[in-house]
Amino acid sequence: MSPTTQAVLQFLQAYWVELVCGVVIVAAVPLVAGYAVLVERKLMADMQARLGPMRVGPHGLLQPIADAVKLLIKEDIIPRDADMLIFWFAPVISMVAALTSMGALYFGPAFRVANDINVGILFVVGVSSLGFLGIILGGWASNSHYSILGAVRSTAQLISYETAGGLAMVSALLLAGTFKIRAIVEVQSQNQVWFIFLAPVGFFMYLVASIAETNRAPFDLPEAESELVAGYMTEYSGFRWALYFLGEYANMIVVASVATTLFLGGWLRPFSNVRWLSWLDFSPVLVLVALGVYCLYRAGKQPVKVQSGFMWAVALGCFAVAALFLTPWIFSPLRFALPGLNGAFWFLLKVSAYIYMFMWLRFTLPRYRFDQLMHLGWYILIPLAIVNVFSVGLALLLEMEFGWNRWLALIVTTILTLGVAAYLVHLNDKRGAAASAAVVASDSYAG
Amino acid sequence: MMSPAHYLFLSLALFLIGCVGVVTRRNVIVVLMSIELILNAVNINLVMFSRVFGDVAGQVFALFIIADAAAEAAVGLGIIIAFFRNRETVMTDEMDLLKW
Amino acid sequence: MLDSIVFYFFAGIAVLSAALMVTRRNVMHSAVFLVTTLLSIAGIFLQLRAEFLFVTQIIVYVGGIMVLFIFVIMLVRLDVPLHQMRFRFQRLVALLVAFALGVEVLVILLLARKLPGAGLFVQSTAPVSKLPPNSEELSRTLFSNYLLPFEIASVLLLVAMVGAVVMAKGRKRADES
Amino acid sequence: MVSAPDYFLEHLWLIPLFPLITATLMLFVGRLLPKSAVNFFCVGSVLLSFLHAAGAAIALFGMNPEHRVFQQILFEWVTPGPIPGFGGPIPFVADWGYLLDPLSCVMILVVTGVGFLIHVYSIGYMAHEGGYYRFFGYLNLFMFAMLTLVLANNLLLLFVGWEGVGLCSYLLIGFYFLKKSASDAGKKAFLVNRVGDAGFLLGVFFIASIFGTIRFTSQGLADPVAFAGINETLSAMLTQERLVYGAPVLTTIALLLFVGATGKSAQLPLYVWLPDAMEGPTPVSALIHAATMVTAGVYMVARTNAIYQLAPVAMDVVAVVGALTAIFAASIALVQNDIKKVLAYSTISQLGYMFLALGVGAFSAGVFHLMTHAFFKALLFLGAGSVIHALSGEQDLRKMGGLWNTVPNTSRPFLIATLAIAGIPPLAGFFSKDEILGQAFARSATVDRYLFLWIVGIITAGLTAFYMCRLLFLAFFGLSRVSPEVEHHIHESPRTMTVPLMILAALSIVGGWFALPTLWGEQSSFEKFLEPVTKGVIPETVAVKFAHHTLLVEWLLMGISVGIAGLGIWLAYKAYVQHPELHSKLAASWPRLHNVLLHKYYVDEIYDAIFVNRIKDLSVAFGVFDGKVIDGVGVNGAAWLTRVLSRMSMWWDKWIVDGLVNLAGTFTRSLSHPIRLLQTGVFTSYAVFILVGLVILLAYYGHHMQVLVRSLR
Repeated sequence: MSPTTQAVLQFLQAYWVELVCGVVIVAAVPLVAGYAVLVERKLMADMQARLGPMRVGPHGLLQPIADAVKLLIKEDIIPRDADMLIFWFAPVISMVAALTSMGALYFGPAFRVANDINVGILFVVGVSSLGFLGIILGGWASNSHYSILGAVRSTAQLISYETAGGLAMVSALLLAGTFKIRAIVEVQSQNQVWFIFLAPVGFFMYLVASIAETNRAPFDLPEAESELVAGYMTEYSGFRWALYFLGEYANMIVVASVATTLFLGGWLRPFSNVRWLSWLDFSPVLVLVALGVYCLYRAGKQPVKVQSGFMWAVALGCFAVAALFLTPWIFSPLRFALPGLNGAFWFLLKVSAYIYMFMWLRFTLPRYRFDQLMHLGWYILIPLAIVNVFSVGLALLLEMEFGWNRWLALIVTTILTLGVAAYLVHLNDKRGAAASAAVVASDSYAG
Repeated sequence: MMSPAHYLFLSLALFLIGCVGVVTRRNVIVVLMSIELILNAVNINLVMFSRVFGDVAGQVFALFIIADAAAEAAVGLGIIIAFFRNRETVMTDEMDLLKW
Repeated sequence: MLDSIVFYFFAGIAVLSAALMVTRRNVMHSAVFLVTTLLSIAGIFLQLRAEFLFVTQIIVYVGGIMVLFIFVIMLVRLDVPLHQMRFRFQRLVALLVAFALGVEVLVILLLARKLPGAGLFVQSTAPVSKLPPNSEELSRTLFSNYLLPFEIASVLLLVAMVGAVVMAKGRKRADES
Repeated sequence: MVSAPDYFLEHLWLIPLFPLITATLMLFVGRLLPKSAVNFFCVGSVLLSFLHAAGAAIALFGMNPEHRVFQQILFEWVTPGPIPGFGGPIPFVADWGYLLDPLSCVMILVVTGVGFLIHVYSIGYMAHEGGYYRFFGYLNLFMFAMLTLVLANNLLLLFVGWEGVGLCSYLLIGFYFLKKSASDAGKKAFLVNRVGDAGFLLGVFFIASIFGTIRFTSQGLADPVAFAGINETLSAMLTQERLVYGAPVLTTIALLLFVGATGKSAQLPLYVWLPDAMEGPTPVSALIHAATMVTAGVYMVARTNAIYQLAPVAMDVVAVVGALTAIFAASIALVQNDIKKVLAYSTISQLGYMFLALGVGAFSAGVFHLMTHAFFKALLFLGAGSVIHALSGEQDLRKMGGLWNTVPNTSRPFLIATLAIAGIPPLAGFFSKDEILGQAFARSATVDRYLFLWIVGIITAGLTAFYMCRLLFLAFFGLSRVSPEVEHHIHESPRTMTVPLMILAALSIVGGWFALPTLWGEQSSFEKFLEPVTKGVIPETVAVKFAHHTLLVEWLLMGISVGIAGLGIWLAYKAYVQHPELHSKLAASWPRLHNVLLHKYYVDEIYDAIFVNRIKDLSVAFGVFDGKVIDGVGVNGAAWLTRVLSRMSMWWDKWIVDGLVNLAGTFTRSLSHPIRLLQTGVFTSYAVFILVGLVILLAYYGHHMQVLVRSLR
């Protein structure tokens, strides 16, 4: 056979896992995004004492698919004065950025695209930060005031909060001592503690920053429909709009995964080193079985035959996956796959919990004013993040050089950080609204 | 098998393009961007040679150059904004206050 | 093999988009093409196994500097069509000079092939996992031998930040007062 | 711990200080103070200094009668230095010191006592006036100046007080400075006083250059030799025969000083300012222009009596001037209609009496009359003020009358004062005036030309009685001629005004009883008290001494003076109460004389014609000279010259200097033109230059490399 084919075969042999996982992810993200939308609407309905989508499929379970079809067959309008090239290009950028950044993530001990690269976390952050190039370019290209305003806003916001978020991550990275994602999780398992407990301030700052980075409420000013119709997406429709949408949700997944990896102990199950809790390894199976049983119960109540049938199908699917999780326990040769499966389960569980928190906050909190947003970013979060980095470094110094107990050191420094936080907030309150408006008018562009 | 020459030629090409941009474009922003391009061309060389000699110093200097580029971009753009506020233009051939 | 494929891919994108960047009329297009150039250069860094620089390139250049550029482009309202270049003569001179420069450098490079020590090769690639941890090495060197330059660079950045802020809002203050 | 009298003597300097402090207070922050505070400070300060004065007086009485002198030098004021004098330069020093001897003791008692009463009176009188604090500030400043004057231990310090009282009188006469007449009167007083002060100052210089000291006496000082006094120096010079009795120098000095006295005390040539000074508020007239300031001249002459006693010619001049002034002013006062004017002229004539006394050598009699006059004249003025107050500002006698019972608390004291000044025993005026007349008469025994003085004095006494009673009758008796609109709110003055009246009435009753011993032919105790001051430096000269005449003569003289006073009163009663139309008939029967008197002998007009207008003409001439010659030729000519010169230099600058500069400039520019073409200011072109440089560099480098490669082949 020719050397070229040989090379190709070699390549496939070397990188088949990467290829498979990549394909899976690229395929899965739209689906997940769609159902995330469904879940969000359901949640909103629940919190507002409504039912939410119920028509398409039982309990609107097929709603995402219907939406996807609608978006795909919708006419793709392009404004006359729009800048063709960029207008076409921009949504792709944001989507691609999100997907690419997923490339370096670990969704489980084995479930990853790129093998553990030196600068994994940095890669994720950097590439996901490319996403707003799409936003700003799209806003500029569609040549409309709403769009450009939304674009400028989102960019300013992103820059401001990326700084804070990055510094918040640094506190965890200091504790981990490496950029490698796998290594980070392993450090957490060796220390038998998640970094959220070691660096709580960092975690919460990263939470705020990540909400802002994903332009979600209460920081969803770039697409604040009450102010500028849909922000940078005003002129978009149909598939490009869908791309933006997917990019946003993919971004959410990315930040959630990063938070999980850094602070929530990645794919580790709770108390992973406690022997007598190892029965928790069965929890995926149990959960899936419970879900299936519930679906059967609901199937009995469905008015229409088709729908009850569908519920049956769902239940069977659940049982099937449960079985898949169960097989390693049965066939010892498959035992090697066990940690991978469990890890994936736990990881996705944490990620969804994180995203659930996003939604929860969105339905709970009112929207910020832009100058308030900028104020929070530049006058509280960034200084606080810097102080936090210093305090964590100080804690490590105390531990390594002066042999303090790590917990003691961290508690002391955390209290210090919180004091600074209280002072910053106090300062901010002292600033009058007018003054803040004036300050922000110049700062929102100084980003 | 890659030889340093490849990288040298690449960086040469980028460098020349950057030079042309600097001297021919009238828009200060584009000029600044061309300068960034030139800096990157230099970076390529540095990184390549650090790779060749297995010494990280080259990358260190590339890092410094990137930092410098950031600083330069920030200041340059600040100047541009201030200038635009005063003169409503960013064209190089209209920035001739130095002319006697 | 794979290495050279990657290199030519990125190099081609880099040169092409660089040329486009210089020649486009629309500034925003130039910016976009510069972004692609920078990204491909980052790719070349990665191909040279400088992961840290690769990420730094993406974060700092694409995530920071280019955003600034695009921002300024929006602020200074340059989507109005640009009128014709006025000084063709200088442009001609510039092109000639650049061309001469290129020729000279080419000549020098060709001559250099005959010098002793020429023809050394870039070490061939090992699988990524086997590589020395690039960022660790880099940071070790940076914080040991090059500590002072590092500090100076940080001061430089600080000064640049302050200067940028002052210049960008100095007129505003004048209005307020 | 000092005992009480010592305390008062040691703190003599406090007496002038109190009013000064409050005056400063008023003039700086008075505007901010309420009236009550102003009253408290100003009147209180005067009361304080009165108490101190009383204490000092008691302490003085406590001393041995031979040298009842207390002198106190606070600090050296004009540092010693040689001044040119006859016979080479002589050391001269003026110190800020206070001298308390019987004379100044009497003075400070009068000043502070009467002053205090008048302050109290002013509270009521000025209650409704603007500038309250200003008024009291001036008054206190005046008190300070007057006390400095009477307490001064040398002529220069006395002159300070002298000018100070002049200033205050100027300020207070012009107190209603919005009234043109008031401010004019103030200026007039000031200017007329300048004439006198010039003489006084000359006298002081003479004294300084001749005696080498201006300190009155060295008694009461630790080291009499070091601190020479005028009296001591004088006696020393006499004993050394360097001066003789009646030496022309002494006469000159005495006359010069007397010129000052005429200015300040309104004697004959220079009396014109005093009637106009009545423009000021009545308390001011009472305090300054009746009781205290105008007597400064008398005090000064009495103070320097040692010199006068050695200058008989000057003494005669003083006496004659005094006598003439007395009768002159009295005759004017006969027909005046403004109540205050009448009192002003009577003041002048009384001052004339005093100078008459001084002139005939009865210094103590003069001072005695000064004191009593201070009492009853102040009382008269205050009463007049009270009447004016009651009639809401009416001053014309023809619009008064019938006030006897409407303002009882004013009219009764006024009656007493009138009788006192008219010389009815046993009131104060009788004794003092009788003293003077007696002395004059006694002098005529030795020097017969003094008989004339005595006759003048007697006539004046009659006139005085007449016009004072005229004033009394017109004001208080007969039918009321008050204009109806004023009529219905005639009101008795408040207590603050009437109480001082009563006190002064009491004083003008008992004030003269010092002289009771004269009734049985002894020396009056007042004279005894003043003996140490008035005895002069050389008893055995022909200088005037206390005249002894028999008790019979004494009583005779008293009878005559009382009789003539009674005559005056009777005539007045006839002319103004019994036949109110009589006096107008009299005026009609001698119209020319009446006019002359009414117009005060046209003195003001004469002065205007002789001095004032001439001075005006002179100043006009000066003005013309200034405008034409100095401005025209001097200033404008200089300006013209400057213009011409500057035009020339401008031409030079423009064409020569600048021309050279521009030449250099054009030269440089033409040279640098090609380089300038490179400097486009467009930085892309600079970038091109950089690139060109790079090309050249690389070409050089490449060439060398080629050489290197060749060598390797």
